Amino acid sequence: MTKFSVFIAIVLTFWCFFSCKEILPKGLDDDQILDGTVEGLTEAELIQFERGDEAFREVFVKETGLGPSFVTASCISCHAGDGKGHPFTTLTRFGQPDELGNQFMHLGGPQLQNRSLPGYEPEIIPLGATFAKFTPPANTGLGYLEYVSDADILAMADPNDDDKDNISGEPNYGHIPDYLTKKPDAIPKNDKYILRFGKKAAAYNLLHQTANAYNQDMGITSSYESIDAFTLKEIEPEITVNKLNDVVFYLETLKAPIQRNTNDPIIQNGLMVFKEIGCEKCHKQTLKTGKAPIDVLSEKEFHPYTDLLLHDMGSGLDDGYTEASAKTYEWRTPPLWGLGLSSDSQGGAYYLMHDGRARSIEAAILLHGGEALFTKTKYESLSESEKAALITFLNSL
Amino acid sequence: MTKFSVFIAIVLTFWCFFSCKEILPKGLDDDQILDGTVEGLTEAELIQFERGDEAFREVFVKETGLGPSFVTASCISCHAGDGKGHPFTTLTRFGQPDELGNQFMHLGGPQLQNRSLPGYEPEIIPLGATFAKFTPPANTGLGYLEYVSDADILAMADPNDDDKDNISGEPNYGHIPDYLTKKPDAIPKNDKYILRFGKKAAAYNLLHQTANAYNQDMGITSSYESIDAFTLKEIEPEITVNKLNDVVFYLETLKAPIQRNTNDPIIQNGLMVFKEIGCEKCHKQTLKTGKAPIDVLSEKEFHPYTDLLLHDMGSGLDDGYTEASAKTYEWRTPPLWGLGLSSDSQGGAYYLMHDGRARSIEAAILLHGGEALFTKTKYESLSESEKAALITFLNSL
Amino acid sequence: MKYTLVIFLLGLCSFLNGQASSQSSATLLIDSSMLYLNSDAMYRRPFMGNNNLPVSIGGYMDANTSYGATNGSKTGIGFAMPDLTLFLSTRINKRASFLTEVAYASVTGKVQLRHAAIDARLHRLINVRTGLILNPIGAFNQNHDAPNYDFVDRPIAATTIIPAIFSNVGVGLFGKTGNSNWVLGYEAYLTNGFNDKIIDNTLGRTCLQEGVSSFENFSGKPMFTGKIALRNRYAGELGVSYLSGVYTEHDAPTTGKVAVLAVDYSGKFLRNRLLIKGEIAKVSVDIPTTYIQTYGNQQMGGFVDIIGTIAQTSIWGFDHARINIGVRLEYADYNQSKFEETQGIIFEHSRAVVPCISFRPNTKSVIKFNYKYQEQVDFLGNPPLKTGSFQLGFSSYF
Amino acid sequence: MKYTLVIFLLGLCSFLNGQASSQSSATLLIDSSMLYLNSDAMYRRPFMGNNNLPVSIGGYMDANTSYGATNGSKTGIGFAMPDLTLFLSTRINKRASFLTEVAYASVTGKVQLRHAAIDARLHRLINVRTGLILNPIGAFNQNHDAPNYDFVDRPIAATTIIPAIFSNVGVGLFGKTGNSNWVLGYEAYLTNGFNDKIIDNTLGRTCLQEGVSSFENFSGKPMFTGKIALRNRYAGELGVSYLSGVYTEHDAPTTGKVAVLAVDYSGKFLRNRLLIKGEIAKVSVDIPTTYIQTYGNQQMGGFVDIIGTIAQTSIWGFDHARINIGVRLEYADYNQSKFEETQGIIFEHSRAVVPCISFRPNTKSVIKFNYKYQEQVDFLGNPPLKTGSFQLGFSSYF
Repeated sequence: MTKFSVFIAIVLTFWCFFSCKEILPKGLDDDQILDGTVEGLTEAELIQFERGDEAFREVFVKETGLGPSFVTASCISCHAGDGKGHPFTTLTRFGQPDELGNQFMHLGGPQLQNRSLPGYEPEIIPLGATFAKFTPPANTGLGYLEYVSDADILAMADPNDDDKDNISGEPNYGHIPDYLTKKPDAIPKNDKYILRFGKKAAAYNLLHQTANAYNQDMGITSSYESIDAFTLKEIEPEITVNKLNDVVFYLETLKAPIQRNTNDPIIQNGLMVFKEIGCEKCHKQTLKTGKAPIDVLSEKEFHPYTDLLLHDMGSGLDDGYTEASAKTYEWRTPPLWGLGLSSDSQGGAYYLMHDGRARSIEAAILLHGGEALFTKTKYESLSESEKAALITFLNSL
Repeated sequence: MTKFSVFIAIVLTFWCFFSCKEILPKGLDDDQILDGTVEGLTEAELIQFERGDEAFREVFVKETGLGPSFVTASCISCHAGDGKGHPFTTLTRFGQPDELGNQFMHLGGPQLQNRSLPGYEPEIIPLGATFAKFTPPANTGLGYLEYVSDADILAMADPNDDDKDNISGEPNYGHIPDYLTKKPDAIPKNDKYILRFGKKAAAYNLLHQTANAYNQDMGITSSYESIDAFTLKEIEPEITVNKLNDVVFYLETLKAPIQRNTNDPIIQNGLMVFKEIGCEKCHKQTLKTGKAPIDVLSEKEFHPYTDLLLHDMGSGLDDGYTEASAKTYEWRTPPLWGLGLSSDSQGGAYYLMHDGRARSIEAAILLHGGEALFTKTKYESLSESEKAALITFLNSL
Repeated sequence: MKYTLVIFLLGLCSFLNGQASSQSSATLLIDSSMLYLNSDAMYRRPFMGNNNLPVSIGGYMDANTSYGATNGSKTGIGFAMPDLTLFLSTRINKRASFLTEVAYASVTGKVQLRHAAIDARLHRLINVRTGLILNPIGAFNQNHDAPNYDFVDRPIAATTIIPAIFSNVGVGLFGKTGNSNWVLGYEAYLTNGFNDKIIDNTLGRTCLQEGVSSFENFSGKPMFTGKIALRNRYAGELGVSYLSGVYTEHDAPTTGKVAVLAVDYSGKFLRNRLLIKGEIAKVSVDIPTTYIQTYGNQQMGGFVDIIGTIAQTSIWGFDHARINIGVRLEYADYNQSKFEETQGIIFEHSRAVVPCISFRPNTKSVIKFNYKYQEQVDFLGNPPLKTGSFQLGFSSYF
Repeated sequence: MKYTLVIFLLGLCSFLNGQASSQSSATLLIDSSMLYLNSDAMYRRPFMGNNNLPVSIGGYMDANTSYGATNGSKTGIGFAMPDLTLFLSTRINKRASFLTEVAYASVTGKVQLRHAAIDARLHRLINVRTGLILNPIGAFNQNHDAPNYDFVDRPIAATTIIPAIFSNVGVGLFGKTGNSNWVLGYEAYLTNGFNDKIIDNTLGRTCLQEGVSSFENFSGKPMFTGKIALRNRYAGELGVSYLSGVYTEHDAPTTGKVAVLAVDYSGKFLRNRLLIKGEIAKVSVDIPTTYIQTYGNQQMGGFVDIIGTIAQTSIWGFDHARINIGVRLEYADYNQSKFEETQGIIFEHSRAVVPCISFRPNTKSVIKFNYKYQEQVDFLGNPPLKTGSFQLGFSSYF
C-alpha cells in the first residue's frame, strides 16, 4: 500500500519541521530572568510564594474594588516579569518642597490617581503642589534589602561627610503607621524610624510599601490602609490581610538577580573601574542581612549595589518634591542588580533614573550630579575601552 | 378583502383608545415631587446617588440582618417618595425628663423597637421611662441644612431673648460619637457640639442620623453603630460603611423642594402674612451653606423655613422626653419646605407636628404654644382671607 | 451533577440517526451469546428493550421585546426569552404514564423542573399522581403555556398572588365523570408547601411565590390543594380551588397558616370566536402581630381576558390563521388590612389594562402585540407609579 | 436541581427508540368521550397530538488530551471534554421550524444554551428568525462544531477577538438567492449586546467575550449584526459581516460603542482534497480616555486553515476514510493602540502555528493529532511566552 508510505513520508517531514524548532520551549536560564524564588524555601513557604505570585497577577475590576481612581489595575502591570516599569505606569506623587510632611493629604496626596473607572474623573494635581514622577522599580531581592540591619545602614551613613570624600549619605527618617511591627534591631531617632524602600526611601518595609501600593496605585483598601483614595473616606477592606501578607512574602522571597559571565575579563575589569571611579561608594557591592524571620534570608551576604541611603543628586534631579526627611534633591541609591535585564521588562528599551528619563545606562551615569558629580566627571575622563568595560559590567548585573 | 378593512378599523379603534391616555406616562413635574438630585452633580456623584437610592430602597430580611427587633425593614417605608412619614412608621423614643443623658440605654433606649421577627418579642417601654412619638420627616434638602455653618446658627439664636420678641431659640448641644468627623467650622461649647437633625435636633449630621437609623429603626449594625438593638451586644456589621456612605450621600444630594406658583398674588400675600404675624422669626425663610465638601452645596442660599434651633413650644407639646440639651417642651423648628407635598407621601392625608397629631396645616398652626403662642394668637385674629392666603402660601412650599 | 449530564448526553448521542430502526441501537455492544456482567447493566436498562412504548417530546419558546416608560423614565429596547421549555411524556404501561416539563432559566443558566409526575389510573374516578405536581389552584398554574395566551406578560394576579409556576413534590388523586355535555372533575393533592420567605422577603410584602419550597418541607405538615371543576359544553368551565397549608422557618418552631381560595372560569362562544377567561383568588396568611403591617394577611387579585377573533382566513398558506383582538383587565391587592394606627386602609395594589392584537397562523404559534398600562399604588396610597409599554412577543409550541 | 436533571434525563432516555409509533403515549389518561377540563391542559399540548411532526436529536462530543511546555515549565497530561452538545430540531409547521443547541459547560456544571430560535419562512428571501440567535459575525461562530475541524483548539482570533460561542436574544431576517453556480445570502438581526465587562474584566485587556449579555440588555439599544455572503461553486464562499452596538454598565449612563468588521473565506479545491478556510476580524471599542491603556480600543486577528487529504481509502470497514494533513496559522492583536506616554506601540498579541494530521473514518468523526507552537507577547513587548504542545483529540457527531 503506497499510500501508507506517503503517510510515513509526511510524518517524517513533520518531524523535520519540529526538530528545527524548540518543540517544547525551554525557559530562559535563571540568570536571564528576574523572577523565581530564593533558594532553600520550605514547601510551606513555596506554597505561600505561589499564592503571593497569583495575587500579584490579579487584575482588579469594579466589583473587586478597583478605584474608582487609580494608576493601574494590577501589581504585575507595573512590574512585568518582576522588573522595572515603563513610562505607561510611571506614577506621580505630589506634595511640597519642605520636609514637614505632605500638605496635600486632604486633597488626595501623596499620589496622583491619574486614571479612573468610566463615569469618574481622575485626580489632578492640586494648585500649588510640587510633584515628581517615579518609574516602578524591579522587585527582585527585596527581601534581602528588607533585612539589612539599621546598624549596618547607619554604618554606611556619613551625613556630615566626616571622611571628606564628598559622599554624605544619610537614612530617611520618618514616622511609621501603627500597623507596622518595628524591627527588633530598629534604631529610631526622635520616634522616627529608618525608612528604606522607594525612590526617596519613604517606605519602612515591604508591608508598608505593599499596603500603600494597593491603596494608592489601585484604589484597593485594606484594613491597614483603609482610606479610599477617591473619596478620602474610610471604607471596608477590599483585600484581606492574608492576601496582602502573601504578596509581601512573595516580594520578600523573590530571588536576588544573578550576575552573568562573571569570569569574563572585560566584566572583571569593568568592576575595577566601577570601584576606582567611586561608583561603589554609594552603590555598595556587598551588604548582609541581619536576623530575619525567613530562615533563608537570615544573615546572608548579597550584592545589591546600593547603600539604602539618601544622597544629594544635584539640581538636575531636583523635582521640588519631598518625602519624610528626604530633601527635594535627595534620592535613595537604587540597587543596580538586575540592571542588565531591565529592558526585558521595559519593552526592549531602557527607562532609567527615578522617572525613567535616561534611555541608556550611559545616559543614566551622565545624569548623576551633586555628591556623584565627582564620580561622573571621572567617568567622562575614562578611555572608551574603560567606559565599555564599565557598561558591560553594569549590563552583566 | 373586507376582513382587512375590519382589521384596519380595529387598529384605529385601538389608536383612539391609546390617544385618550398617557401612552408613555410622563412623570410629575420637578416641583410636584420631592425626590430628584440637586443640580450640577458630576457623573461620579450621580453614580453614588444612584447607589444610595438603591440602598435606601433595600428591604432587609432575617438573612441580611433585620432586627430581630425593629421599627421597619427599609428606609423607604418611613420616607415614601422621600417625604414625611405616616403614623404606621411613627417611632417612639423613651427616656427621662431631665437633660443628663438617656438613663435607659441599658434597657434598650432611646428608641423603641416595637416590631420583631416571628419568634422574638418586640421591645416595650421600661417602667419609669417617659416617651415621645416622632413621625418620620421628609428627606429633601437635607444636604443644605447639614452645611449651614455653626456661626450662622448661633447668629439666629437668642437664648435669653435679648431682643424681647418672646422668641428665644437656642441650639441643642451634645457629645458626639468618635466616628463622626467634626465640621471644620464647628463651634463647640464645653466639648459639646451643635446638633441639628431630628425632632429635638439630637443628631450632629447625616452620617450620625443614618448610622443611628439603620441601628435603631431596622436593627442593622454597622461598624459605626455596632451594638445590636435587641441583644445590646456588639456584633458584626450588617451593612458596610460603603453602603452607609452612599445613603448619606443620597440624603445630602436630594434636591431642595421647589415652591410652586410663586407669582400667584395670593401666595405672595400669604408670605407677607407669614412674616407679619411672626412665623418667620423661627421658620427662617432663607439660610446659606458654608464651605461644603460637595461642590454644588457649597456657599448656596436656600429657603428651608427653619432656624435649626430649639424653641419652647409650650405644655401642649411637652412629652416629658429629652434628648441632649433639649428640654421636654423644646422642639427644633421643622423646615416648612415641601409642606404642600406632604400628603403625597402620607397617603393623601396630613400628619403634622412632631408626632403627626395635626391632621391639617391649620390644626398644626393652632398647636403652637410657648414661644409661638403670640404668633398663634395673631393667626387666630386674621381675617378668613388672610388665613386662606397663609395656608395657600404654606401649601405652595 | 457533572456525571449526570455526561451519562445523559452520552446516552442521547446514539439517538441521532437511530430512529429508523426500532431495534435498539447501543445494544450491539452487548453480546447476548455470553452471560451478562455487572458492567453490562447500563446497556440493559429497560428503555433499551425492543418493545418500549412510545415517547413524545415537545416544548415551547416564548420571546419578546418591549418599549415603554414609567413615570417619565423611558426603558430602551431589550429582548427577552422568558420561556424555553421541553416536555416529555411516555406511557409506562397500560395504566400509567409519565409527563415532565423542564424550563431553561435564561438568567441563571439553570434548568428548572416545573412538573415531573407519574399518573396511574385505577378507575376513571381514581387516578393517582405522584412526583412534582403542578398544584391546581386557580386555572393559570396548570395551563400556563405562553402559546395559549394572546398577552406577552403572564397575568399579574396569577403570578404574584397565586404563585406560578407553582409545583411541589407530593401525591394525590384526580378523576372526572360526565358525558358529552357535562363533566365534573376533582383533584386533591398532599404536597410540600411554603417556607417563611412568604413574609421574610425583600419585596416588603406578603408573597407566596417567594416562599415556595417544592422539594423540602420544613414544617412536617403537608399542604393540601384541591379543586372541583364543572364544565358544560355551552356555558364553559367553572372551577373552585382551595389550598390549605402552613409556612415555616427552617430550624424554627414558628409556623403560620396559609390558605388560598380561587375561582376560575373560561368559556368560548360564537363558534369559538369569543373567548372569556378569568380567575380570582383570595389569599390568607397568618402574620405574627408583632411583624410589619406591610406584610398583609389578606390578599386578593384576579384577571379577565376577553379575546375576539376578527378574521379567520388563509394567509401565507396557513389555512386557519386567525387575527384576534382582545383586552385583559387585571387587579392585584397585596394587602387588604387596615393600619392599626389609623384604621386607614393599606393600599399596595396594582392594576392594569392590556389591549392586544394577535396573529395566530395556526394553533401552535402566536405573534402578540400588546399595549400595557399599569398603575402601582404603594401601601400608603400615594400617587401611583404609572407604566405604559408596547410589547411584541412571539410564542410557539414546537 | 439534581433531582431536576436526574428525572428529566431519565425521562428522556426512554426516547431512544420510541419513534416507531407516532401514536401518542400519555393521552390514555384523557378521556376524549368527555369534555376537557382546564386540568387536562398539560395532556393536550400539541406535541401529544397524533400528527406531530418528527423531532430530530443529535449532538457532538469533543474530548482531548495534551502535553506541552511553556517557557520551560511542563504541563502534565490531562484530559478535557470542552464540548458536549445536544441539538434538537423540529418542524412546527410547513413554514416554521425550531432548532436549539445546548451545551454542557463541564467547568461550571451548568447547561448552556447556545442557540434556540424559531425560523419562519415568508419567502425565499425573507425568513424571520427569533429567539436566541447565533450572531453571524465571521464564519466560525455559526459553524463551530468541533467535528468540522482538524484542529483540537478553536482558532484564537475566532474566540478571543470575536466572541464564541456568541449568541443573543433578538429577532431578524435572513434569506438567499442564486442558482446552481452562484448564491448570495444575507442575514440581519437586532439582538441584545454587551455589558461593560468588555473593559471591566480580570483579563486586563478589551475582550468582547467577557461582556456578552445574551439575555439582558442594560443599554436599551439593540445591537445590529449583519452579514452578506457570496458563494461560487468553484471559487468558494466569501462573507463580509458587521456588528454595531454599545456596551453599558448596569444602572449607569455610561455607554461606549462597539463595532466589528469581519471577512471570512472558505473554499474546496482539487476535488475536495484541499480545503482553505480563514477569517479576519477588526474590532473597535470606545474606551474612556481616563481608563487604562491596556484595554485597547482597536483589536485585530485572524486565522487560516489549509488542509489537504493525503489518503482516501478503506480502513477498518470505513469505506471513505481520509487522512488529512494541514496547518493553521493564526494571529491576534488585542491592542493596536500606542502608549500615550511614549508613542510606542502596545503589543499584547499572540500568534501560533499548528501543523496537524487527522484521521476521518467518516464525515461525522475525526481523530486529530496537532502540534501547536504559540508565542504570546505582553503589552510592553517583552520577551514572549512560548508554548509548544502536542494535542490529541477526538470529535464526533452523534
